[in-house]
Amino acid sequence: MTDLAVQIGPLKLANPIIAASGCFGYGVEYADVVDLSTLGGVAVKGLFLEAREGHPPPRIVETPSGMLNAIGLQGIGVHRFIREKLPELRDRRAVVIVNICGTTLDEYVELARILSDAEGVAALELNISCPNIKEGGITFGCSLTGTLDVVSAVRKVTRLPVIPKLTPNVTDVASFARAAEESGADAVSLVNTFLAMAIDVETRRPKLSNIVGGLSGPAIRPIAVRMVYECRQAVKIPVIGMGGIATPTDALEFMIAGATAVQVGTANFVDPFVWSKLLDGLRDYLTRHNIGRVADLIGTLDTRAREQAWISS
Amino acid sequence: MTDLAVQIGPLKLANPIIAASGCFGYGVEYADVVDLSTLGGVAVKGLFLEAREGHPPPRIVETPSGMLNAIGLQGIGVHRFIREKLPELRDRRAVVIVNICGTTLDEYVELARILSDAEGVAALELNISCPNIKEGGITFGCSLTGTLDVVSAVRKVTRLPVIPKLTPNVTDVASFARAAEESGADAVSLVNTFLAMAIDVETRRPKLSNIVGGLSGPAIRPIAVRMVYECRQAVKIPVIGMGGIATPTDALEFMIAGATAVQVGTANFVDPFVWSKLLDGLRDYLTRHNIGRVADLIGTLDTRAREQAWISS
Amino acid sequence: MPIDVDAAVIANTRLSDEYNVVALDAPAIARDALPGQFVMLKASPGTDPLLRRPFSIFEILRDAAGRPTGVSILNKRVGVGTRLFFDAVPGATVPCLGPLGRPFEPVDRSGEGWMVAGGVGLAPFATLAEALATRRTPATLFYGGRRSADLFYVEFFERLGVGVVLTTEDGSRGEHGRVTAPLERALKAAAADRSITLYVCGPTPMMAAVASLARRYDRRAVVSLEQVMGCGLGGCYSCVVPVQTDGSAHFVRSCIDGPVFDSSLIVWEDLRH
Amino acid sequence: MPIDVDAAVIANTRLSDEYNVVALDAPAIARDALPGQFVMLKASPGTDPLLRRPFSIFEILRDAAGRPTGVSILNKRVGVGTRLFFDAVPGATVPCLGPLGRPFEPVDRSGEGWMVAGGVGLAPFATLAEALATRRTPATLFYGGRRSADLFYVEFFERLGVGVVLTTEDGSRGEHGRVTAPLERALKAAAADRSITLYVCGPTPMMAAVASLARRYDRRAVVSLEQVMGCGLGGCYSCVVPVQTDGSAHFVRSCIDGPVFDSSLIVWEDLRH
Ligand SMILES: Cc1cc2nc3c(=O)[nH]c(=O)nc-3n(C[C@H](O)[C@H](O)[C@H](O)COP(=O)(O)OP(=O)(O)OC[C@H]3O[C@@H](n4cnc5c(N)ncnc54)[C@H](O)[C@@H]3O)c2cc1C
Ligand SMILES: Cc1cc2nc3c(=O)[nH]c(=O)nc-3n(C[C@H](O)[C@H](O)[C@H](O)COP(=O)(O)OP(=O)(O)OC[C@H]3O[C@@H](n4cnc5c(N)ncnc54)[C@H](O)[C@@H]3O)c2cc1C
Ligand SMILES: Cc1cc2nc3c(=O)[nH]c(=O)nc-3n(C[C@H](O)[C@H](O)[C@H](O)COP(=O)(O)O)c2cc1C
Ligand SMILES: Cc1cc2nc3c(=O)[nH]c(=O)nc-3n(C[C@H](O)[C@H](O)[C@H](O)COP(=O)(O)O)c2cc1C
Ligand code: FES
Ligand code: FES
Repeated sequence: MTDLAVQIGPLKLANPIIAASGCFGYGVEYADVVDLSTLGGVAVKGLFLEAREGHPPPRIVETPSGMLNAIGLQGIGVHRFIREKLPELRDRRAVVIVNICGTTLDEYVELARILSDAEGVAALELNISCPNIKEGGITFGCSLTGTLDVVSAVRKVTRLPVIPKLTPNVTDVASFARAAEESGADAVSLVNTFLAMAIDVETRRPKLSNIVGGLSGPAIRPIAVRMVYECRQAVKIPVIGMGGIATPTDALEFMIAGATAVQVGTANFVDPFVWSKLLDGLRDYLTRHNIGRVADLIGTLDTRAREQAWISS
Repeated sequence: MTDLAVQIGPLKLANPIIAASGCFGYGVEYADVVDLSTLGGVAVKGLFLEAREGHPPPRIVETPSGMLNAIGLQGIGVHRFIREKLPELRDRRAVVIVNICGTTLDEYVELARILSDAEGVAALELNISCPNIKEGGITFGCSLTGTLDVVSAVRKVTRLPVIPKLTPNVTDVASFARAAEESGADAVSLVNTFLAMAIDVETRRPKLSNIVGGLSGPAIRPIAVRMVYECRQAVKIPVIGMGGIATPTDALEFMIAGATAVQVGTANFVDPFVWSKLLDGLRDYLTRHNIGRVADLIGTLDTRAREQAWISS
Repeated sequence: MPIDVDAAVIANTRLSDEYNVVALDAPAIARDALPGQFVMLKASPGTDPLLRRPFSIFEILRDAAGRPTGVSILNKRVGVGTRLFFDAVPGATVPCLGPLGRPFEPVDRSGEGWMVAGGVGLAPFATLAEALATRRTPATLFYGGRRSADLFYVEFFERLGVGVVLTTEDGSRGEHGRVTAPLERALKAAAADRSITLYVCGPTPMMAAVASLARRYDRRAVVSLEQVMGCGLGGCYSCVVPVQTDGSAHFVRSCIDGPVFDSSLIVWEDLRH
Repeated sequence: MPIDVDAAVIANTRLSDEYNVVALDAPAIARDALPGQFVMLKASPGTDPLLRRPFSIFEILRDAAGRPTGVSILNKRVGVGTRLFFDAVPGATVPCLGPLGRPFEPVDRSGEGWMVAGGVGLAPFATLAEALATRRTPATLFYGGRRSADLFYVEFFERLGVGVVLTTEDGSRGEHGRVTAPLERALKAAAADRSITLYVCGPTPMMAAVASLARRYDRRAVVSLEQVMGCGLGGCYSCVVPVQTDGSAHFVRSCIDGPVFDSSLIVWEDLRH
């Protein structure tokens, strides 16, 4: 028997496969294609205090092995989420990770307070890395003090596991992981999308109404794996890795690089039935390599041989 | 008649299509598949003062719509280049852009001095952005003062156009373009590759001998276009754009975003005959849109409509 | 409940240098599909192109005994993915997710169904016409294309007893001009006591024009919108359209709350993709 | 001078569940190709997989009049690209760049050519055997595979008058064991005054073993190396192998300075890919 359980701070997940925020709606949309209780967790769409309309279409554009999105965090706001979505998620025994976004520090704190009192929230993921909104969000995520401030402030008001989500649009992502750890985060998740753009050369206009958007999908995977590897060296808290995961091999690559759990976003658009394939693939791999616990894979990248090679050159 | 000429500081190029450094050998390797004089320019493989062996294989690995490389700047050194390659490049009337790399400031200066006295060098591209060597290179490219120092120092010793090549592995690439402009650069080129890695999950080893490598190819294009667009807003000197260009549409996307010229790297591996296709495609586009001069396209992205959209939301 | 099947390409029938019909072996999807629903198809293995493409279910394929064996799509070549489907080889497999979306509600014989199609907008109407025929509901198809070569399956609709009104922009077949012209004359002529429902699918400007005709002549119109779709299941919020809900306009996901909408609820002036 | 042609797939002949032969319509490349040269093939349109794949030119295809019409490759399914070639459909087009690389130099009839092939390493020897036959050079093929089902084209070589020595690791055909065993016996037995040249292609460890046999028995051996190749034209420096040049070892590009090398110049202990 293979054991897929992993530990994210105080939170134990049945398996390391989590639905990534903004790529799985509020979870309930997918209830009839996947049994939500079989997932390690469900990170719901980024929530603000209030409802938001988001950006006008076009909101996505396909790119080589990837996609850009500028949804603009359309959402129903935290109150309607708690009233209308959380009960069903609870009934379906989903491990709910709420992804929260603020334009101010107080907004993050307020959201954390409200959600700490709501029944059925397993953890808070702090979205300080969304490239698609002009104010707030990424402005915290791109400054070390901003990251420190948000995480510490939220830490003070909640007992829920706090997971700041880091942006890859920085020079040294590991320093942000360190800042998060110092300010009391239980884990960090990365990567959010890469700020990017696409132009329609016939009209000479941006392909997205928001001009710029976030790049996700297999295209970014090699950069994301490197960043997870760097963060693994930098901090002791668990790292939740994501960026282009579509196959069991991809998920294993992140775990071997140092991820305790992984999130899957864009791949769910391409194949909403990917979840069981990922879980079966993990089990097969563990059996094939007779490894008892998936947790034993975390950060086991063997760089010795290669470093030798390097030196011998 | 369409006019493809563009101006890079004091240097006039017959067209905006340049072979990217490290993707075209020393140019001479391609002399029998493409007439080198038909290219806007040829950026030769990165050169150090001395010859280098580079990293042992595996040196490349394919990724979704991209590739990682960790060649480690194997090269013959500047002296053999001047003796053995430059004369043939001159004979073939190639516009030679020499890409130089140093581990110290003095090395960049020394290289610039030597190449300024060599006949047939059109410009110097300062590689302060190679992610594949431990010392030097990117350490300059990732710090503003480092960039200032290298560019100013080289500027002092040469009359050749100086083109620092920027790394995308930073939070705010535009600030580096500004630093380059302030310290006397004639233009900036970007992007170099994204630091990334890939793991063989069966052996749990890195796929590259150097563990990490640089991501190039279509996968990175949307990020590179965004960075060129940001630099265009930040500086007055020409921006040379690259990153995943494989078709005329891709090249046009960069020029509309603000690139005065473009470089093509990985696409040359996939199709060494890409050059005439790019040039023909540019001409067709200009004719179709009856635009007389390709230079009139530079930075003509129309964001009005979209900004309206954004406000109306 | 949608399912995903690796559907074998049974046939690829070229209708013109732009249009073709791809028949897919997908009994389970064919069994559940309702008129106006769509499928999400992956154009090729690998990750370029990455996303699936939405296609209306054009025909329900059946065996001799009438049992559903698969679905076909009416494909118009406009870009990367539709080009790959234009060149689809029999025997190749196409991941096919469906059936998806809110279907048309075929009116019963107490009323009339007028289908208004522009170009590839014909796609959802083959199955709707069958549904109307089984209900013995009087049906008319107003069908406009650029030229004669862009009009397909006319006999198919006639065989079902559908009255067909054709227009082409170059006058090479049917009436010269836009489909909205004969449609407006018919609306003007129709006695007020006839209960007519318009079903509309085509380019957005054409649907907007029909919507305003419906308003002017006070007829109900349902439209099938075509937004860029990333997932088809409500996960990505890429496919939103501005819809009047409780007084004000809100962005609504056209993949799960549509693609079929009551045209009077759409804020046409804000609609684009 | 290499050229790039959009070659139509003429035929895809399955040899086993792992091996197949893909025939490509490429007269211009076939005309110039020399034994041991290779082509770079793009496995699919789009950018995933992105890079071309190197394949030895297996056969030169000819029409009734003997005019070159194309080339074939012997493909072994090991990953993404070779799987796509394993499933290649006749009629599909494959971008084909070549001929590339330094060829074998077939010895003349004053000497003997001994070809040593491991698995798919057979690929470059069909054309070399023809070249030796036209020179009426005595030729032998030592050919090892995992099992009987992995040995192909034996009759082809016999028809050319090549002496064939087979080995399989499971003993299901020919001698039980590695190809190096009969080779060593033959080298031991061969009189010193015979001028024998070894031509070697196969897995790196096998080529290293043959290289050391050649050293021990003081015979010249040329090997065809298989490194991962990004471009095939000397542009990327991905394909380097450690070669003794002016006293010390240096990384040399196997695409343009190879793939054929004198085995005595290779620094085998540092060779890997
Ligand atoms: C519910 C629904 C049903 C549809 N039914 C059909 C059908 O039955 N037959 C058919 O041929 N097409 C149908 N479409 C449109 C079809 O999905 C698009 O033409 C297709 O996605 C374009 O993909 P591509 O890769 O060829 O184009 P791309 O290369 O991705 O883009 C090329 C051009 O097509 C435009 N485009 C992209 N997506 C759409 C879209 N969803 N609608 C219109 N234009 C688009 C792009 O903006 C771009 O200008 C339907 C769309 C929807 C949402
Ligand atoms: C000069 C030359 C001639 C060749 N001739 C033939 C031939 O005639 N027939 C044939 O079947 N193959 C030949 N090969 C090997 C062939 O190129 C590789 O098997 C192929 O590139 C693998 O591509 P893939 O997408 O299937 O594998 P990938 O999915 O890219 O990788 C799968 C596995 O194959 C390994 N691999 C990748 N490239 C090579 C390589 N160049 N050599 C060996 N293993 C590799 C990878 O390391 C990985 O473990 C030749 C290689 C060279 C350099
Ligand atoms: C359409 C879309 C919407 C997203 N919305 C959010 C969001 O609301 N909050 C967030 O933290 N990340 C959001 N993301 C980022 C993803 O959660 C994930 O970090 C990123 O897409 C990389 O993973 P992937 O390549 O598997 O998609 C979104 C991504 C996409 C594609
Ligand atoms: C194999 C390889 C070698 C490279 N070597 C160099 C180099 O020596 N100097 C340099 O400035 N950039 C080098 N680059 C980066 C390219 O010049 C270019 O900036 C990058 O690949 C992005 O462009 P592309 O996507 O068109 O390849 C190299 C890239 C590749 C793929
Ligand atoms: S297509 Fe993804 S939400 Fe509608
Ligand atoms: S394959 Fe690119 S240099 Fe040899």
